[in-house]
Amino acid sequence: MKEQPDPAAALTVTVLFFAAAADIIQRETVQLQLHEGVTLADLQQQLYSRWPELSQRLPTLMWAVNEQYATPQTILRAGDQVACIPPVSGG
Amino acid sequence: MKEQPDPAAALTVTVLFFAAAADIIQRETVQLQLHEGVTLADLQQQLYSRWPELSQRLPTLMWAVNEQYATPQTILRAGDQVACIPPVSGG
Amino acid sequence: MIQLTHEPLDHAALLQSVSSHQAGAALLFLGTVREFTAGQQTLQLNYTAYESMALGQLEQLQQDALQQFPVTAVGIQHRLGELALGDVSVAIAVSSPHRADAYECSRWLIDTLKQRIPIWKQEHYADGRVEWQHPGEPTGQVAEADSEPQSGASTDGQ
Amino acid sequence: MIQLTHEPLDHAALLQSVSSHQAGAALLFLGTVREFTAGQQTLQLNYTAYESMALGQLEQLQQDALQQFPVTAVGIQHRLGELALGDVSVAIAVSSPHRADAYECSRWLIDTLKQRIPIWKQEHYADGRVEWQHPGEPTGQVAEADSEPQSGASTDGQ
Repeated sequence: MKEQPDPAAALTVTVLFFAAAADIIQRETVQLQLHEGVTLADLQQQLYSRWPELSQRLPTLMWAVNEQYATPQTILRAGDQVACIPPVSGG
Repeated sequence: MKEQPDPAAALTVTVLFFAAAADIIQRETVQLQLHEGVTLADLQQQLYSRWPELSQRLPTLMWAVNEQYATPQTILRAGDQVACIPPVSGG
Repeated sequence: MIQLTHEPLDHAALLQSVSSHQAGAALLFLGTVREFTAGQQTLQLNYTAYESMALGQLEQLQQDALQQFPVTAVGIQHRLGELALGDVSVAIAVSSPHRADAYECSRWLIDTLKQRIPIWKQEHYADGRVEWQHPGEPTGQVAEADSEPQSGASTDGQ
Repeated sequence: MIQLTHEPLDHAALLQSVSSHQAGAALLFLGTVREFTAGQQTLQLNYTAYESMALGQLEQLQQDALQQFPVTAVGIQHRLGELALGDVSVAIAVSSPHRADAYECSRWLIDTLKQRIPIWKQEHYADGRVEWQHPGEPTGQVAEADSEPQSGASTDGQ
Protein backbone atom coordinates (compact mmCIF):
# COMPACT_ATOMS: atom_id res chain seq x y z
CA MET A 1 0.00 0.00 0.00
CA LYS A 2 1.34 3.34 -1.08
CA GLU A 3 -1.31 5.51 0.51
CA GLN A 4 0.13 8.89 1.46
CA PRO A 5 -1.23 10.52 4.63
CA ASP A 6 -1.17 14.00 3.11
CA PRO A 7 -4.84 15.16 3.23
CA ALA A 8 -4.11 17.85 0.62
CA ALA A 9 -3.51 15.01 -1.85
CA ALA A 10 -6.89 13.34 -1.21
CA LEU A 11 -8.96 12.44 -4.25
CA THR A 12 -12.56 11.46 -4.74
CA VAL A 13 -13.43 8.48 -6.92
CA THR A 14 -16.91 7.36 -7.89
CA VAL A 15 -17.57 3.62 -8.17
CA LEU A 16 -20.54 2.36 -10.19
CA PHE A 17 -22.21 -1.00 -9.53
CA PHE A 18 -24.40 -2.91 -11.96
CA ALA A 19 -26.75 -5.86 -12.07
CA ALA A 20 -26.03 -8.47 -9.36
CA ALA A 21 -23.23 -6.35 -7.87
CA ALA A 22 -25.67 -3.49 -7.29
CA ASP A 23 -28.18 -5.93 -5.79
CA ILE A 24 -25.60 -7.32 -3.38
CA ILE A 25 -24.44 -3.97 -1.97
CA GLN A 26 -27.93 -2.49 -2.42
CA ARG A 27 -26.74 0.64 -4.14
CA GLU A 28 -25.54 1.67 -7.59
CA THR A 29 -22.94 4.28 -6.64
CA VAL A 30 -20.27 4.58 -3.95
CA GLN A 31 -18.07 7.62 -3.43
CA LEU A 32 -14.64 6.89 -1.97
CA GLN A 33 -12.03 9.28 -0.56
CA LEU A 34 -8.63 7.97 -1.56
CA HIS A 35 -5.06 9.25 -1.61
CA GLU A 36 -2.74 10.06 -4.49
CA GLY A 37 -1.00 7.01 -5.87
CA VAL A 38 -3.69 4.52 -4.89
CA THR A 39 -4.33 1.69 -7.36
CA LEU A 40 -7.49 -0.04 -8.52
CA ALA A 41 -6.36 -3.05 -6.44
CA ASP A 42 -6.34 -0.88 -3.29
CA LEU A 43 -9.86 0.35 -4.08
CA GLN A 44 -11.05 -3.22 -4.65
CA GLN A 45 -9.67 -4.25 -1.23
CA GLN A 46 -11.57 -1.43 0.44
CA LEU A 47 -14.80 -2.52 -1.22
CA TYR A 48 -14.27 -6.24 -0.51
CA SER A 49 -13.59 -5.42 3.18
CA ARG A 50 -16.81 -3.46 3.41
CA TRP A 51 -18.93 -5.97 1.38
CA PRO A 52 -17.28 -9.42 1.63
CA GLU A 53 -20.21 -11.03 -0.20
CA LEU A 54 -19.27 -9.08 -3.32
CA SER A 55 -16.24 -11.23 -4.06
CA GLN A 56 -17.79 -14.33 -2.52
CA ARG A 57 -20.83 -14.29 -4.77
CA LEU A 58 -19.14 -12.83 -7.82
CA PRO A 59 -15.64 -14.33 -7.92
CA THR A 60 -14.96 -13.20 -11.49
CA LEU A 61 -15.75 -9.48 -11.39
CA MET A 62 -14.19 -7.23 -14.01
CA TRP A 63 -13.38 -3.58 -13.44
CA ALA A 64 -13.32 -0.50 -15.62
CA VAL A 65 -11.76 2.94 -15.13
CA ASN A 66 -13.30 5.73 -17.19
CA GLU A 67 -15.22 3.26 -19.34
CA GLN A 68 -12.21 1.12 -20.26
CA TYR A 69 -11.47 -2.29 -18.78
CA ALA A 70 -8.57 -1.83 -16.36
CA THR A 71 -5.98 -3.97 -14.59
CA PRO A 72 -5.54 -3.92 -10.80
CA GLN A 73 -2.26 -1.99 -11.26
CA THR A 74 -4.06 1.06 -12.69
CA ILE A 75 -3.32 4.19 -10.64
CA LEU A 76 -6.43 6.20 -9.88
CA ARG A 77 -6.76 9.96 -10.44
CA ALA A 78 -9.12 12.56 -9.03
CA GLY A 79 -12.50 12.37 -10.72
CA ASP A 80 -12.00 8.88 -12.11
CA GLN A 81 -15.13 6.85 -12.66
CA VAL A 82 -14.57 3.25 -11.61
CA ALA A 83 -17.08 0.54 -12.47
CA CYS A 84 -17.57 -2.87 -10.91
CA ILE A 85 -18.67 -5.18 -13.74
CA PRO A 86 -20.17 -8.61 -13.06
CA PRO A 87 -19.81 -11.15 -15.88
CA VAL A 88 -21.70 -9.64 -18.79
CA SER A 89 -24.69 -11.35 -20.38
CA GLY A 90 -25.76 -9.17 -23.29
CA GLY A 91 -26.77 -10.48 -26.67
CA MET B 1 -28.27 -50.25 -77.14
CA LYS B 2 -31.55 -51.96 -76.42
CA GLU B 3 -33.68 -50.13 -78.99
CA GLN B 4 -36.54 -52.27 -80.15
CA PRO B 5 -37.58 -51.90 -83.79
CA ASP B 6 -41.29 -52.27 -82.99
CA PRO B 7 -42.85 -48.96 -84.12
CA ALA B 8 -45.90 -49.65 -81.96
CA ALA B 9 -43.66 -49.21 -78.94
CA ALA B 10 -42.44 -45.75 -79.98
CA LEU B 11 -42.52 -43.02 -77.38
CA THR B 12 -42.17 -39.26 -77.49
CA VAL B 13 -39.89 -37.49 -75.01
CA THR B 14 -39.49 -33.75 -74.61
CA VAL B 15 -36.01 -32.43 -73.78
CA LEU B 16 -35.62 -28.95 -72.25
CA PHE B 17 -32.45 -26.88 -72.64
CA PHE B 18 -31.41 -23.98 -70.43
CA ALA B 19 -28.90 -21.15 -70.29
CA ALA B 20 -25.71 -21.88 -72.25
CA ALA B 21 -27.05 -25.23 -73.46
CA ALA B 22 -30.03 -23.49 -75.07
CA ASP B 23 -27.70 -20.89 -76.62
CA ILE B 24 -25.49 -23.61 -78.12
CA ILE B 25 -28.27 -25.56 -79.82
CA GLN B 26 -30.27 -22.37 -80.42
CA ARG B 27 -33.51 -23.76 -79.10
CA GLU B 28 -35.07 -24.45 -75.72
CA THR B 29 -37.04 -27.60 -76.52
CA VAL B 30 -36.40 -30.72 -78.59
CA GLN B 31 -38.94 -33.50 -79.20
CA LEU B 32 -37.44 -36.94 -79.73
CA GLN B 33 -39.09 -40.14 -80.98
CA LEU B 34 -37.58 -43.04 -79.05
CA HIS B 35 -38.33 -46.69 -78.47
CA GLU B 36 -39.41 -48.56 -75.36
CA GLY B 37 -36.54 -49.48 -73.11
CA VAL B 38 -34.30 -46.60 -74.17
CA THR B 39 -32.20 -45.05 -71.41
CA LEU B 40 -31.20 -41.48 -70.65
CA ALA B 41 -27.69 -42.43 -71.85
CA ASP B 42 -29.12 -43.38 -75.26
CA LEU B 43 -30.94 -40.06 -75.48
CA GLN B 44 -27.76 -38.19 -74.55
CA GLN B 45 -25.86 -39.96 -77.33
CA GLN B 46 -28.49 -38.92 -79.88
CA LEU B 47 -28.22 -35.30 -78.76
CA TYR B 48 -24.42 -35.28 -78.66
CA SER B 49 -24.33 -36.76 -82.20
CA ARG B 50 -26.59 -34.02 -83.46
CA TRP B 51 -24.87 -31.18 -81.51
CA PRO B 52 -21.27 -32.20 -80.77
CA GLU B 53 -20.50 -28.75 -79.37
CA LEU B 54 -22.92 -29.43 -76.51
CA SER B 55 -20.58 -31.87 -74.76
CA GLN B 56 -17.48 -30.09 -76.00
CA ARG B 57 -18.40 -26.73 -74.52
CA LEU B 58 -20.24 -28.07 -71.48
CA PRO B 59 -18.36 -31.20 -70.36
CA THR B 60 -20.12 -31.40 -66.99
CA LEU B 61 -23.79 -31.30 -67.94
CA MET B 62 -26.33 -32.72 -65.49
CA TRP B 63 -29.63 -34.26 -66.53
CA ALA B 64 -33.07 -34.46 -64.99
CA VAL B 65 -36.07 -36.64 -65.74
CA ASN B 66 -39.42 -35.27 -64.64
CA GLU B 67 -37.74 -32.57 -62.50
CA GLN B 68 -35.48 -34.96 -60.58
CA TYR B 69 -31.75 -35.36 -61.22
CA ALA B 70 -31.30 -38.68 -62.99
CA THR B 71 -28.50 -41.14 -63.77
CA PRO B 72 -27.68 -42.27 -67.34
CA GLN B 73 -29.20 -45.70 -66.55
CA THR B 74 -32.68 -44.22 -66.11
CA ILE B 75 -35.18 -45.85 -68.48
CA LEU B 76 -37.38 -43.35 -70.26
CA ARG B 77 -41.17 -43.58 -70.48
CA ALA B 78 -43.70 -42.00 -72.83
CA GLY B 79 -44.33 -38.37 -71.91
CA ASP B 80 -41.20 -37.99 -69.80
CA GLN B 81 -39.79 -34.52 -69.54
CA VAL B 82 -36.00 -34.64 -69.77
CA ALA B 83 -33.89 -31.56 -68.98
CA CYS B 84 -30.31 -30.78 -69.97
CA ILE B 85 -28.85 -28.80 -67.06
CA PRO B 86 -25.58 -26.86 -67.42
CA PRO B 87 -23.67 -26.26 -64.19
CA VAL B 88 -26.01 -24.16 -62.05
CA SER B 89 -25.08 -20.68 -60.85
CA GLY B 90 -27.94 -19.48 -58.67
CA GLY B 91 -27.51 -17.68 -55.38
CA MET C 1 -41.77 -19.88 -47.05
CA ILE C 2 -40.29 -20.99 -50.36
CA GLN C 3 -40.50 -18.46 -53.17
CA LEU C 4 -39.20 -18.09 -56.72
CA THR C 5 -40.21 -14.75 -58.16
CA HIS C 6 -39.46 -12.07 -60.73
CA GLU C 7 -40.40 -9.36 -58.19
CA PRO C 8 -38.02 -7.78 -55.66
CA LEU C 9 -37.69 -10.12 -52.66
CA ASP C 10 -39.65 -9.25 -49.53
CA HIS C 11 -36.94 -10.56 -47.21
CA ALA C 12 -38.50 -8.84 -44.20
CA ALA C 13 -41.51 -11.14 -44.64
CA LEU C 14 -39.17 -14.10 -45.01
CA LEU C 15 -37.39 -13.25 -41.75
CA GLN C 16 -40.74 -12.76 -40.03
CA SER C 17 -41.89 -16.17 -41.29
CA VAL C 18 -39.17 -17.99 -39.30
CA SER C 19 -39.67 -16.14 -36.01
CA SER C 20 -40.70 -18.34 -33.10
CA HIS C 21 -40.78 -18.37 -29.31
CA GLN C 22 -38.70 -21.55 -29.56
CA ALA C 23 -35.88 -19.66 -31.27
CA GLY C 24 -33.08 -17.75 -29.57
CA ALA C 25 -31.48 -16.77 -32.86
CA ALA C 26 -32.54 -15.86 -36.37
CA LEU C 27 -30.18 -15.40 -39.29
CA LEU C 28 -30.99 -13.75 -42.63
CA PHE C 29 -28.55 -14.22 -45.50
CA LEU C 30 -28.82 -12.01 -48.58
CA GLY C 31 -26.91 -12.52 -51.82
CA THR C 32 -26.55 -9.15 -53.56
CA VAL C 33 -25.28 -8.06 -56.95
CA ARG C 34 -21.67 -6.90 -56.60
CA GLU C 35 -20.09 -4.41 -58.96
CA PHE C 36 -16.52 -5.68 -59.23
CA THR C 37 -15.24 -9.26 -59.41
CA ALA C 38 -11.57 -9.87 -60.12
CA GLY C 39 -11.33 -6.43 -61.69
CA GLN C 40 -14.29 -6.95 -64.02
CA GLN C 41 -17.19 -4.51 -63.74
CA THR C 42 -20.71 -5.92 -63.73
CA LEU C 43 -23.61 -3.75 -64.91
CA GLN C 44 -26.47 -6.17 -64.31
CA LEU C 45 -27.32 -9.83 -63.94
CA ASN C 46 -30.02 -11.90 -65.52
CA TYR C 47 -31.25 -14.96 -63.65
CA THR C 48 -33.16 -17.73 -65.39
CA ALA C 49 -34.40 -21.05 -64.00
CA TYR C 50 -36.00 -24.37 -64.76
CA GLU C 51 -38.76 -22.94 -62.63
CA SER C 52 -40.91 -25.92 -61.74
CA MET C 53 -37.90 -28.09 -60.90
CA ALA C 54 -36.15 -25.27 -59.04
CA LEU C 55 -39.20 -24.75 -56.85
CA GLY C 56 -39.40 -28.46 -56.05
CA GLN C 57 -35.67 -28.60 -55.33
CA LEU C 58 -35.93 -25.57 -53.03
CA GLU C 59 -38.70 -27.29 -51.09
CA GLN C 60 -36.54 -30.41 -50.86
CA LEU C 61 -33.63 -28.29 -49.65
CA GLN C 62 -35.82 -26.82 -46.91
CA GLN C 63 -36.88 -30.29 -45.77
CA ASP C 64 -33.29 -31.56 -45.83
CA ALA C 65 -32.15 -28.63 -43.68
CA LEU C 66 -34.91 -29.23 -41.12
CA GLN C 67 -33.87 -32.88 -40.90
CA GLN C 68 -30.11 -32.34 -40.75
CA PHE C 69 -29.88 -29.38 -38.35
CA PRO C 70 -31.54 -28.64 -34.98
CA VAL C 71 -33.26 -25.56 -36.34
CA THR C 72 -36.76 -24.22 -35.78
CA ALA C 73 -37.69 -22.90 -39.22
CA VAL C 74 -36.16 -22.33 -42.66
CA GLY C 75 -37.27 -20.10 -45.55
CA ILE C 76 -35.75 -19.43 -48.97
CA GLN C 77 -36.49 -16.84 -51.67
CA HIS C 78 -34.78 -16.55 -55.06
CA ARG C 79 -35.31 -13.80 -57.58
CA LEU C 80 -35.34 -14.27 -61.36
CA GLY C 81 -35.02 -11.85 -64.26
CA GLU C 82 -32.90 -8.71 -64.55
CA LEU C 83 -31.13 -7.50 -61.42
CA ALA C 84 -29.22 -4.25 -60.98
CA LEU C 85 -26.21 -3.57 -58.74
CA GLY C 86 -27.13 -3.95 -55.08
CA ASP C 87 -30.29 -5.94 -55.79
CA VAL C 88 -30.94 -9.02 -53.67
CA SER C 89 -30.84 -12.25 -55.69
CA VAL C 90 -31.34 -14.76 -52.90
CA ALA C 91 -32.56 -14.60 -49.28
CA ILE C 92 -32.26 -17.42 -46.75
CA ALA C 93 -33.73 -17.20 -43.24
CA VAL C 94 -33.09 -19.70 -40.45
CA SER C 95 -34.17 -19.67 -36.81
CA SER C 96 -32.89 -21.99 -34.10
CA PRO C 97 -32.79 -22.34 -30.32
CA HIS C 98 -28.99 -21.89 -30.32
CA ARG C 99 -27.14 -19.58 -32.67
CA ALA C 100 -24.36 -21.94 -33.79
CA ASP C 101 -26.96 -24.12 -35.50
CA ALA C 102 -28.47 -21.17 -37.38
CA TYR C 103 -25.04 -20.20 -38.74
CA GLU C 104 -24.18 -23.74 -39.80
CA CYS C 105 -27.56 -24.40 -41.38
CA SER C 106 -27.56 -21.06 -43.23
CA ARG C 107 -24.11 -21.72 -44.73
CA TRP C 108 -25.09 -25.23 -45.71
CA LEU C 109 -28.23 -23.90 -47.39
CA ILE C 110 -26.52 -21.29 -49.53
CA ASP C 111 -23.65 -23.66 -50.41
CA THR C 112 -26.05 -26.45 -51.38
CA LEU C 113 -28.42 -24.11 -53.22
CA LYS C 114 -25.51 -23.03 -55.39
CA GLN C 115 -24.71 -26.66 -56.22
CA ARG C 116 -28.15 -28.11 -56.64
CA ILE C 117 -30.88 -25.69 -57.73
CA PRO C 118 -31.36 -25.29 -61.53
CA ILE C 119 -30.93 -21.52 -61.72
CA TRP C 120 -28.45 -19.75 -64.00
CA LYS C 121 -26.89 -16.35 -63.83
CA GLN C 122 -25.92 -14.34 -66.89
CA GLU C 123 -23.41 -11.53 -66.33
CA HIS C 124 -23.64 -8.29 -68.28
CA TYR C 125 -20.20 -6.69 -68.05
CA ALA C 126 -19.31 -3.04 -68.53
CA ASP C 127 -17.12 -3.97 -71.52
CA GLY C 128 -20.17 -5.32 -73.35
CA ARG C 129 -19.63 -9.03 -72.79
CA VAL C 130 -22.62 -11.15 -71.82
CA GLU C 131 -21.71 -14.46 -70.21
CA TRP C 132 -23.40 -17.33 -68.48
CA GLN C 133 -21.77 -18.21 -65.18
CA HIS C 134 -20.96 -21.90 -65.10
CA PRO C 135 -18.91 -22.79 -62.04
CA GLY C 136 -16.35 -25.42 -62.89
CA GLU C 137 -16.52 -24.82 -66.63
CA PRO C 138 -14.01 -22.77 -68.61
CA THR C 139 -15.46 -19.28 -69.00
CA GLY C 140 -15.68 -17.15 -72.10
CA GLN C 141 -16.63 -20.05 -74.35
CA VAL C 142 -20.29 -19.57 -74.72
CA ALA C 143 -21.25 -16.02 -75.51
CA GLU C 144 -17.80 -14.97 -76.68
CA ALA C 145 -14.59 -16.28 -78.16
CA ASP C 146 -12.11 -17.75 -75.71
CA SER C 147 -10.25 -14.52 -75.05
CA GLU C 148 -11.66 -13.97 -71.57
CA PRO C 149 -9.91 -14.51 -68.26
CA GLN C 150 -11.39 -16.83 -65.63
CA SER C 151 -14.07 -14.93 -63.79
CA GLY C 152 -15.99 -15.63 -60.61
CA ALA C 153 -19.63 -14.85 -60.14
CA SER C 154 -20.55 -11.29 -59.18
CA THR C 155 -22.72 -12.19 -56.21
CA ASP C 156 -21.25 -13.91 -53.17
CA GLY C 157 -19.31 -16.65 -54.93
CA GLN C 158 -16.23 -18.37 -53.50
CA MET D 1 -24.78 2.17 -37.31
CA ILE D 2 -24.20 1.53 -33.61
CA GLN D 3 -27.27 1.80 -31.42
CA LEU D 4 -28.22 1.12 -27.80
CA THR D 5 -31.89 1.78 -27.26
CA HIS D 6 -34.93 1.05 -25.11
CA GLU D 7 -37.13 1.02 -28.22
CA PRO D 8 -37.81 -2.00 -30.45
CA LEU D 9 -34.87 -2.45 -32.82
CA ASP D 10 -35.29 -1.26 -36.40
CA HIS D 11 -33.18 -4.08 -37.81
CA ALA D 12 -34.42 -3.42 -41.36
CA ALA D 13 -32.68 -0.04 -41.15
CA LEU D 14 -29.57 -1.73 -39.76
CA LEU D 15 -29.48 -4.17 -42.66
CA GLN D 16 -30.04 -1.33 -45.11
CA SER D 17 -27.14 0.59 -43.54
CA VAL D 18 -24.60 -2.09 -44.53
CA SER D 19 -25.78 -2.51 -48.14
CA SER D 20 -23.15 -1.67 -50.74
CA HIS D 21 -22.33 -2.27 -54.40
CA GLN D 22 -19.02 -3.68 -53.15
CA ALA D 23 -20.85 -6.44 -51.25
CA GLY D 24 -21.96 -9.77 -52.65
CA ALA D 25 -23.39 -10.91 -49.31
CA ALA D 26 -25.17 -9.40 -46.32
CA LEU D 27 -25.91 -11.24 -43.11
CA LEU D 28 -28.32 -10.14 -40.38
CA PHE D 29 -28.15 -11.91 -37.02
CA LEU D 30 -30.98 -11.46 -34.52
CA GLY D 31 -30.92 -12.62 -30.91
CA THR D 32 -34.50 -13.25 -29.79
CA VAL D 33 -36.12 -14.06 -26.44
CA ARG D 34 -36.67 -17.80 -26.24
CA GLU D 35 -39.37 -19.34 -24.08
CA PHE D 36 -37.72 -22.55 -22.84
CA THR D 37 -34.14 -23.14 -21.75
CA ALA D 38 -33.20 -26.47 -20.19
CA GLY D 39 -36.83 -26.99 -19.27
CA GLN D 40 -37.23 -23.62 -17.56
CA GLN D 41 -39.90 -21.27 -18.87
CA THR D 42 -39.02 -17.62 -19.36
CA LEU D 43 -41.75 -14.97 -19.24
CA GLN D 44 -39.67 -11.89 -19.98
CA LEU D 45 -36.15 -10.51 -19.86
CA ASN D 46 -34.84 -7.25 -18.53
CA TYR D 47 -31.63 -5.87 -20.05
CA THR D 48 -29.59 -3.23 -18.27
CA ALA D 49 -26.25 -1.71 -19.27
CA TYR D 50 -23.41 0.57 -18.28
CA GLU D 51 -24.71 2.60 -21.17
CA SER D 52 -21.92 5.04 -21.93
CA MET D 53 -19.24 2.34 -21.71
CA ALA D 54 -21.34 -0.18 -23.64
CA LEU D 55 -21.80 2.29 -26.48
CA GLY D 56 -18.05 2.99 -26.60
CA GLN D 57 -17.27 -0.73 -26.49
CA LEU D 58 -19.74 -1.44 -29.30
CA GLU D 59 -18.03 1.22 -31.43
CA GLN D 60 -14.69 -0.38 -30.65
CA LEU D 61 -16.10 -3.79 -31.56
CA GLN D 62 -17.23 -2.41 -34.93
CA GLN D 63 -13.76 -0.99 -35.61
CA ASP D 64 -12.06 -4.24 -34.57
CA ALA D 65 -14.29 -6.23 -36.92
CA LEU D 66 -13.54 -3.92 -39.86
CA GLN D 67 -9.81 -4.34 -39.19
CA GLN D 68 -9.83 -8.11 -38.64
CA PHE D 69 -12.13 -9.27 -41.43
CA PRO D 70 -12.36 -8.41 -45.14
CA VAL D 71 -15.86 -7.02 -44.75
CA THR D 72 -17.50 -3.96 -46.28
CA ALA D 73 -19.64 -2.66 -43.41
CA VAL D 74 -20.72 -3.62 -39.89
CA GLY D 75 -23.63 -2.42 -37.75
CA ILE D 76 -24.81 -3.38 -34.26
CA GLN D 77 -27.99 -2.64 -32.30
CA HIS D 78 -28.75 -3.74 -28.74
CA ARG D 79 -32.02 -3.24 -26.95
CA LEU D 80 -32.37 -2.45 -23.23
CA GLY D 81 -35.29 -2.66 -20.80
CA GLU D 82 -38.09 -5.19 -20.65
CA LEU D 83 -38.38 -7.68 -23.51
CA ALA D 84 -41.17 -10.17 -24.11
CA LEU D 85 -40.96 -13.60 -25.75
CA GLY D 86 -39.93 -13.30 -29.39
CA ASP D 87 -38.58 -9.77 -29.02
CA VAL D 88 -35.24 -9.00 -30.62
CA SER D 89 -32.52 -8.17 -28.09
CA VAL D 90 -29.57 -7.75 -30.41
CA ALA D 91 -29.12 -7.25 -34.16
CA ILE D 92 -25.82 -7.52 -36.02
CA ALA D 93 -25.48 -6.77 -39.74
CA VAL D 94 -22.39 -7.47 -41.83
CA SER D 95 -21.80 -7.09 -45.56
CA SER D 96 -18.79 -8.40 -47.48
CA PRO D 97 -17.64 -9.11 -51.02
CA HIS D 98 -17.56 -12.88 -50.30
CA ARG D 99 -20.04 -14.65 -48.08
CA ALA D 100 -17.63 -16.74 -45.98
CA ASP D 101 -16.23 -13.53 -44.49
CA ALA D 102 -19.69 -12.23 -43.55
CA TYR D 103 -20.46 -15.48 -41.69
CA GLU D 104 -17.14 -15.51 -39.84
CA CYS D 105 -17.30 -11.84 -38.93
CA SER D 106 -20.91 -12.09 -37.76
CA ARG D 107 -20.13 -15.03 -35.47
CA TRP D 108 -17.07 -13.29 -34.09
CA LEU D 109 -19.14 -10.17 -33.37
CA ILE D 110 -21.89 -11.91 -31.44
CA ASP D 111 -19.40 -14.12 -29.56
CA THR D 112 -17.23 -11.14 -28.63
CA LEU D 113 -20.20 -8.92 -27.80
CA LYS D 114 -21.31 -11.53 -25.28
CA GLN D 115 -17.88 -11.52 -23.67
CA ARG D 116 -17.03 -7.86 -23.72
CA ILE D 117 -19.95 -5.44 -23.70
CA PRO D 118 -21.21 -4.36 -20.24
CA ILE D 119 -24.84 -5.38 -20.65
CA TRP D 120 -26.71 -7.68 -18.25
CA LYS D 121 -29.77 -9.82 -18.71
CA GLN D 122 -32.22 -10.55 -15.91
CA GLU D 123 -34.48 -13.56 -16.43
CA HIS D 124 -38.06 -13.55 -15.19
CA TYR D 125 -39.11 -17.19 -14.98
CA ALA D 126 -42.63 -18.60 -14.99
CA ASP D 127 -42.07 -20.01 -11.50
CA GLY D 128 -41.55 -16.50 -10.13
CA ARG D 129 -37.77 -16.49 -9.88
CA VAL D 130 -35.90 -13.40 -11.06
CA GLU D 131 -32.24 -14.01 -11.82
CA TRP D 132 -29.29 -12.18 -13.34
CA GLN D 133 -27.54 -14.22 -15.99
CA HIS D 134 -23.83 -14.37 -15.22
CA PRO D 135 -22.08 -16.74 -17.59
CA GLY D 136 -19.33 -18.63 -15.80
CA GLU D 137 -20.72 -17.91 -12.35
CA PRO D 138 -22.74 -20.39 -10.32
CA THR D 139 -26.41 -19.54 -10.86
CA GLY D 140 -29.12 -19.17 -8.29
CA GLN D 141 -26.90 -17.36 -5.82
CA VAL D 142 -27.92 -13.81 -6.33
CA ALA D 143 -31.63 -13.33 -6.39
CA GLU D 144 -32.48 -16.64 -4.75
CA ALA D 145 -31.10 -19.29 -2.46
CA ASP D 146 -28.88 -21.92 -4.04
CA SER D 147 -31.66 -24.34 -4.85
CA GLU D 148 -31.62 -23.71 -8.59
CA PRO D 149 -30.17 -25.91 -11.31
CA GLN D 150 -27.59 -24.53 -13.73
CA SER D 151 -29.39 -22.55 -16.36
CA GLY D 152 -28.32 -21.11 -19.68
CA ALA D 153 -29.46 -17.80 -21.00
CA SER D 154 -32.82 -17.70 -22.74
CA THR D 155 -31.62 -15.99 -25.87
CA ASP D 156 -29.11 -17.66 -28.16
CA GLY D 157 -26.62 -18.78 -25.52
CA GLN D 158 -24.00 -21.50 -26.01
